[in-house]
Amino acid sequence: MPSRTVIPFGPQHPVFPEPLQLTLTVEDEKVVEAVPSLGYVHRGLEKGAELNDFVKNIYLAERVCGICSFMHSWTYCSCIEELLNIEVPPRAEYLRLIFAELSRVHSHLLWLGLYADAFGLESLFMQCWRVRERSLDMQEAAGGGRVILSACTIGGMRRNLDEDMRRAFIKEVAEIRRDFERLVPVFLNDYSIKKRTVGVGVLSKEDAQSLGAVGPTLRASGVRSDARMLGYGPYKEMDFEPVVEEDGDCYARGVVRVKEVLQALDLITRALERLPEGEIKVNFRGRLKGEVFKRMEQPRGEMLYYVRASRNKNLDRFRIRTPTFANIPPLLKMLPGCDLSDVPVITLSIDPCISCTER
Amino acid sequence: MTWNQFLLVALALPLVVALLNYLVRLPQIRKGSIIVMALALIASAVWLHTRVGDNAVVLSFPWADLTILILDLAILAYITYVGIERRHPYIIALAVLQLAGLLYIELGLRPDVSEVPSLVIDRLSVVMYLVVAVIGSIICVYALQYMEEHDDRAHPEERKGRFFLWFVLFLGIMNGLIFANNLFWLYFFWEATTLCSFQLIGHDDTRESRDNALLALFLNSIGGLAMIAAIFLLVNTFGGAAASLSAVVNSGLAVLSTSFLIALAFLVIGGFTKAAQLPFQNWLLGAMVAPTPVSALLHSSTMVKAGVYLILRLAPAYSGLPLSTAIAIFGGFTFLAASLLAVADDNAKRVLAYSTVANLGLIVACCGINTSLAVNAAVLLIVFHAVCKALLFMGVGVIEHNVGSRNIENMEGLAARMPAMMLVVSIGVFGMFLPPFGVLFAKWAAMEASIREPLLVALLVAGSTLTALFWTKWLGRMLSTYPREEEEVQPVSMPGYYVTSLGTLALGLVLLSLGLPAVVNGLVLPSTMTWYPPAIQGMSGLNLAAFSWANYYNPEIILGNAVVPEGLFPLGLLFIGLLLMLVIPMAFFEPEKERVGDIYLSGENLDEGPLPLYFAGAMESPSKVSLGGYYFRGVLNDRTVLSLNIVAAALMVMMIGVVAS
Amino acid sequence: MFQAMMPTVLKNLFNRPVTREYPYTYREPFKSARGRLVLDMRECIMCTACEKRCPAGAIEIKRKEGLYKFDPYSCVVCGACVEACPEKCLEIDSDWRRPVGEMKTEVWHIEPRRKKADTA
Amino acid sequence: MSWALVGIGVLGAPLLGGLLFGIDRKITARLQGRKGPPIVQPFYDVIKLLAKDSTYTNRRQVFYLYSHLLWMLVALVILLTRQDFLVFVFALTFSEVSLALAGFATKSPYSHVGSNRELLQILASEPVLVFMAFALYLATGSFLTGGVFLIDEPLLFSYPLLFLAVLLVLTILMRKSPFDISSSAHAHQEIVRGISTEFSGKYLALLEIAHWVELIIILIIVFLFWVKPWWAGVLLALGAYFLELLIDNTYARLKLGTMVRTTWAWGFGLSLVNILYFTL
Amino acid sequence: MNLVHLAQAKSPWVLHYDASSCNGCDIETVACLTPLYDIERFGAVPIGSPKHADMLLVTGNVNHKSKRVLRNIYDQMTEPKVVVAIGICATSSGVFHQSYNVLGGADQAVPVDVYISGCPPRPEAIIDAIIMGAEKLKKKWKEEEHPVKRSNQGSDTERSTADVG
Ligand code: SF4
Ligand code: SF4
Ligand code: SF4
Ligand code: SF4
Ligand code: SF4
Ligand code: SF4
Ligand code: SF4
Repeated sequence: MPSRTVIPFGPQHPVFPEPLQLTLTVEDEKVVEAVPSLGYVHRGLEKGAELNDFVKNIYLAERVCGICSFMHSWTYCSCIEELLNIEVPPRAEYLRLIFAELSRVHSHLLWLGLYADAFGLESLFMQCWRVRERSLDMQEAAGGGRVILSACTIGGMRRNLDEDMRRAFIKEVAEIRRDFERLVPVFLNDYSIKKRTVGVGVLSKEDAQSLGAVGPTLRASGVRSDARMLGYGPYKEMDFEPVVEEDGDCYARGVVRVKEVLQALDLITRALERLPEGEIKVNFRGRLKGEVFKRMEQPRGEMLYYVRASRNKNLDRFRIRTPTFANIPPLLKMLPGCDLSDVPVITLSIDPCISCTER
Repeated sequence: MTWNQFLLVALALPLVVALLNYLVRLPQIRKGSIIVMALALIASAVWLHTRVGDNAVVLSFPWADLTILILDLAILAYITYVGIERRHPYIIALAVLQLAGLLYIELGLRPDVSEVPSLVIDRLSVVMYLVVAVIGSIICVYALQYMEEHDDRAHPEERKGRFFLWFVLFLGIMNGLIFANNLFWLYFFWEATTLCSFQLIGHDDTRESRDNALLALFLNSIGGLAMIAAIFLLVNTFGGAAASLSAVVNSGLAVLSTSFLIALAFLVIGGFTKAAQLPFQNWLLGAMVAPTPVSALLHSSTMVKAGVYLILRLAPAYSGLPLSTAIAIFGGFTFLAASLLAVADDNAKRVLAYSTVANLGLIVACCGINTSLAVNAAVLLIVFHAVCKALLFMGVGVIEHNVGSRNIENMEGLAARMPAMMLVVSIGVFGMFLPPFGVLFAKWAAMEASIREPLLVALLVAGSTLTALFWTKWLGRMLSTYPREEEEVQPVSMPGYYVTSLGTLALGLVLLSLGLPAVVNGLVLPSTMTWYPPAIQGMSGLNLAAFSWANYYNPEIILGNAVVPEGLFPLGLLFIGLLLMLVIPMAFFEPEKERVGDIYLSGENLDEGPLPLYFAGAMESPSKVSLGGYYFRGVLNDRTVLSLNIVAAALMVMMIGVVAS
Repeated sequence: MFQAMMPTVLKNLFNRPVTREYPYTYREPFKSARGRLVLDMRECIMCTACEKRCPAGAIEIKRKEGLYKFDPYSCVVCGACVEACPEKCLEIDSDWRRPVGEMKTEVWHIEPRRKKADTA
Repeated sequence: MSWALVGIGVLGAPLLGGLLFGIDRKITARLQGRKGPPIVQPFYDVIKLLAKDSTYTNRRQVFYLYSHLLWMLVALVILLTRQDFLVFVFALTFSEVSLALAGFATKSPYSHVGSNRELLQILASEPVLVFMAFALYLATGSFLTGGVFLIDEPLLFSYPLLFLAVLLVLTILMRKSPFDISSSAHAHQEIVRGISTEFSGKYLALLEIAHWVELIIILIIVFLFWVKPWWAGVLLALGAYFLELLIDNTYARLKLGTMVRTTWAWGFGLSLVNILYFTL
Repeated sequence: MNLVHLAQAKSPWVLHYDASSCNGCDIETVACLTPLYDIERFGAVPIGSPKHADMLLVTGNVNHKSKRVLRNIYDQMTEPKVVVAIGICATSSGVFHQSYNVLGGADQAVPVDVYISGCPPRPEAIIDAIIMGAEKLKKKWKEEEHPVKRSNQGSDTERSTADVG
């Protein structure tokens, strides 16, 4: 009988910033079985939201996740806007896009750092986070918060961008790009990183589709799918083209995100340059009634919001399907057969975000 | 005591005790007779040690030559019978060939062996006799208790009688083997050990044990045939006077004829089969099915040691020849290959067996290096390996009876259940590969001597690191206990026979290592002095003789002040280390004042209370932490074994090729 | 590239570290940063608009007793109350709250006063 | 050398090692663009750990941990007194084996995996050190470390390839990336902190001190490649040390299998080629 | 034992556990390690095993599942140890106060020594908290026992408009 080791990998574990448990069964160091256990960060947010006034829920939605916080508030607000038939001013929509893509930049940089840490290259982690601080400063200067902005509200935005700041932002984005481009070759070409990621955790195109992967995880397996292609908000004016890689391994997932950072920086610059003049917020009134279903692309992939209301102030039902939730089955497909040392790399390669998964 | 009396004790006493036990199956008689015999053998060993000086004692018993021949034929006839009964064509063929060869030599060539001394007792024989008599006796005492617990289904008393018949006989035959000089005598004892081991391996009479006994018989018959071939070549070329071990050894380079060299190679190959070198290792691994005392005996002091003893004894004969280098490489390869295979095995006895093969390989390599240092290292290895392996096998036997398994994985946490066994096994394991114990000293000497052959260096380096891997892995499994396991588990108590035998050996190992200089100067150096006098040290001028007691424990040398040019094993310093290792934790560790902490399970421990080592897994279900050793089965599997065997076989063919050319 | 990281680390070694030496140096937060909520209750008319809008339940008003409780350790500094307050009693400051060993609630006893509407 | 000098060596080595670790952390920080901790930080850490409460999971764990430190010191003494290099390697191995046993002694999956990895690290690193002993003999005619002080030409000149192999295994001994697989200075490991996961308080301090001694031992090994003039060797050692830091900060941690394969193929290969070349 | 005190204040090894946060606080805590903030200046290094840690950084609300984990980690830390609650979720429960699965702040599971507000707190604030926690560490050294404070009811600061105005 081969001798097997059972390791409780998490919830408290240095490679996972968030609690997640994988019960790993390994033979020598080959993973034979991985059983996930979730629920450590379940807060009952959706139910809590149903108790609230729908305006307060903006703040709750922002705190589904501290990383792509802005995108949650945008999605939530646009759901309510659709229910109330509000036409959001174009400047507000552009600002939203800028903040959303800024979130993507900081989220991907954060992830690239954690990913570097997972394969033991601490100095790269430091550099990624160092670049990321610039994007956080932009968020704070314009939005008021480093990670949770509270900038989006129903009917538009709470914060505007004055002309000086707009120009400064264009310059700042260029500098982020310059700093980041120094790190790009490391992710793309470094010998030791390739050694750790190429061919590790391969997810075939068929598996990715049938198991319902989303976001960079899906796109790295060669599927051209991105909710931004739907053209919500100003994306329809941006000639958006998703980043797609073919190999489906950890390396490809890293490359997709590296390229998406560059793409997001482009989108921000373009949006800043085209930023229309005008109002940033419209007042609204009316009763909440009906149901709405929204898809938006978060850094980690496509997210679904479902809101139903019939009671004026409160929501009847509030449901979120988050990208990590969709990416866990593909993860469990990738783990068996890998080495123990690959577990952090593979797990992080889907960019797990537990707080939104468990809400 | 006279020599005849001594021989009565060494050879006849075991025979008598064996027969007594077979015929009278009373436990009291068994215990009494065997203990008396053990004491007598040990006493005779001490007597022998004091009696034999630098000059060998030569004893002739020409009147017994015919008896020996008849017994030889009887054994061969019996083996043929076994082959026929068990339908094993190879055994039949080998036995018949030997029979034919022997008859042809006796009747066709009619050698005149009257001038050949039957027995020669020199210092090397003394060392071997000490090993066989002392360790063998201790194993006998151990076996008394072990066989009480051993599961013999039907007719337990009869089976025990049969067991002790062969077991004790084995000792007596081994004693004969190490004294034999006349090649016909040697051949007889050689075949008799084969027979004894065949009977003992098959003792349990299960299908598996019968098959493995047959395998042992088959592979050892190859050795027997090689020996007959060697005798034939010698007698055919040089006449009857050449059928003498001492003549073969002493003729040295004087008779550089091809047939002499080929005969030498055949004798060495005979030694390889007994010493279970690759590709013949399988019989020794199969022999693991036998009751543990048999394994202990086979591994430590009898069977396999007979093989290396012969190769060692012949060392001066092939000194300086290409054959010597070939033997060294072959031994080094076996050392590496067996260590590698030991890593992949989870059966404790098989791991021990592989380790034996590896160490025998090292001894063979030393013989092949053939310098004073190397040959002395070989003798030292024979002594210390015997002590360690006897200790380890006996320890594993006790563990197996208590745990009910030989699997290393099942020995997990043994430290809590059987603390005394843990100590004994730890000493045995440490003795095998850690400073300052004797085996490591010998390995050190062997490595320093191996500098002559860079290729051999590589083999030894690789092999010795692997050694550390599998020993530590095993020890680690036994040490692994959960917090508070000791308080919760009732330690197992130990019968007196075990305490005596294991305790003596463990203590003996420590004392022998502590007194290494005495062992080196008193036993080892004299045993090789005849052929390797200290004045003509090998290429490496490293002089073991310089390492006296005074040197080892001299503070000046410990401090590195004295100029010793070649190498120095700072035994004193290492023993200080060992002592401190025992003292310091005791001095600084206050278990009462500190907290026993639960182990870290990522925050999901459930192990307070009745569920040690459980954690909350998926859906809050209690899941157990289990640990498994690493066996690298992905890399080391049957195909590895096969390819290693092929390489070994190729090396052996090349060896003969080297000789013939 | 074999070691793509090398230029970056060497550059770092020979440049000054980028570490902001907080707490030895202090970098002003951005003006718009939401650091903490500061209360100036002199103008408060106890209208409870702030309490109703607070998503974190950090404000508790007991009109009858004239009690206004604010728990800074529940406030998520969202600014909803600031936007709601008709009297501009509440303000968001860009500086942040310092850590404490014990959490304390701010309790204001508000003198009963007439509402602004009445004065007008 | 007298007992007093040996005593100074045994006490001084950990202090020097601790200081070097402090410098290591400072340089690492600077390589990452950070300011980093004060240079005496390792001493703060160890003093704090010594003062902290400790827990143990069983007695044997404690026993083998002491044994780890002790045999590390024995190895140091052997090296300092210029004795047999092969015996030094054995003592060092004993020390590492003790550490692995201390890890095995707890039934913790993390320590267990860590200990197994430690064993493979021994497997990967020991051969090259043994080869170095042979190289010493071939160059000086003696297995004693003292021999290198008697020859005029630095060992480095005759054994450049072996030196490379030694550098390769230094990464393992120093527990630096890419081979910091059994327990690393950085916490973010798949096996938490490997062997040391279950040590706390003063036991962790013992381990830290053993690492300090190990560092000094490692630097002495490098030093042996160029002992005359002595400052050349010191420079060589410090250079190698700095090189390891650079490598640590530019390499991802490689996997177990890669480590064993690399060190056996390259470490073994380079050493053997060099030794064969030297003997011919 | 001044040296010991100095060492204790200078070497807080931190263990971070996310009891159920939104990640905002976690990433700000991690940001403290990075070049711009670099808490290693104060000897603080992130550590994986609770047995090595001096300081437990808790982010997020305590919920039914994380309570046990948090308690377990805390128990495995050896004395002296301090707990720092980072962010509104960990001090009280912020916006999640009405969720059914949220029990409250970190002090629902373990005694908390330092609270830092903010949603999320800035890295500078977290640095403040870690320094404060490190100072508390040396005070705790060899204290006999740690009474488990289970309530977060400190005395209220009473203020009145009259005082200010
Ligand atoms: S709702 Fe989902 S998480 Fe909850 S118990 Fe059912 S299956 Fe499990
Ligand atoms: S809730 Fe929907 S997605 Fe989840 S298990 Fe049920 S059917 Fe499947
Ligand atoms: S994935 Fe989830 S937990 Fe992670 S940052 Fe996004 S929302 Fe937060
Ligand atoms: S995908 Fe992740 S980052 Fe985005 S909203 Fe969800 S949890 Fe937050
Ligand atoms: S800032 Fe937001 S959380 Fe704080 S008191 Fe005002 S409304 Fe409540
Ligand atoms: S909203 Fe303003 S005026 Fe009204 S109660 Fe609150 S603080 Fe007072
Ligand atoms: S305090 Fe705010 S940022 Fe921190 S975890 Fe809670 S909601 Fe997220």
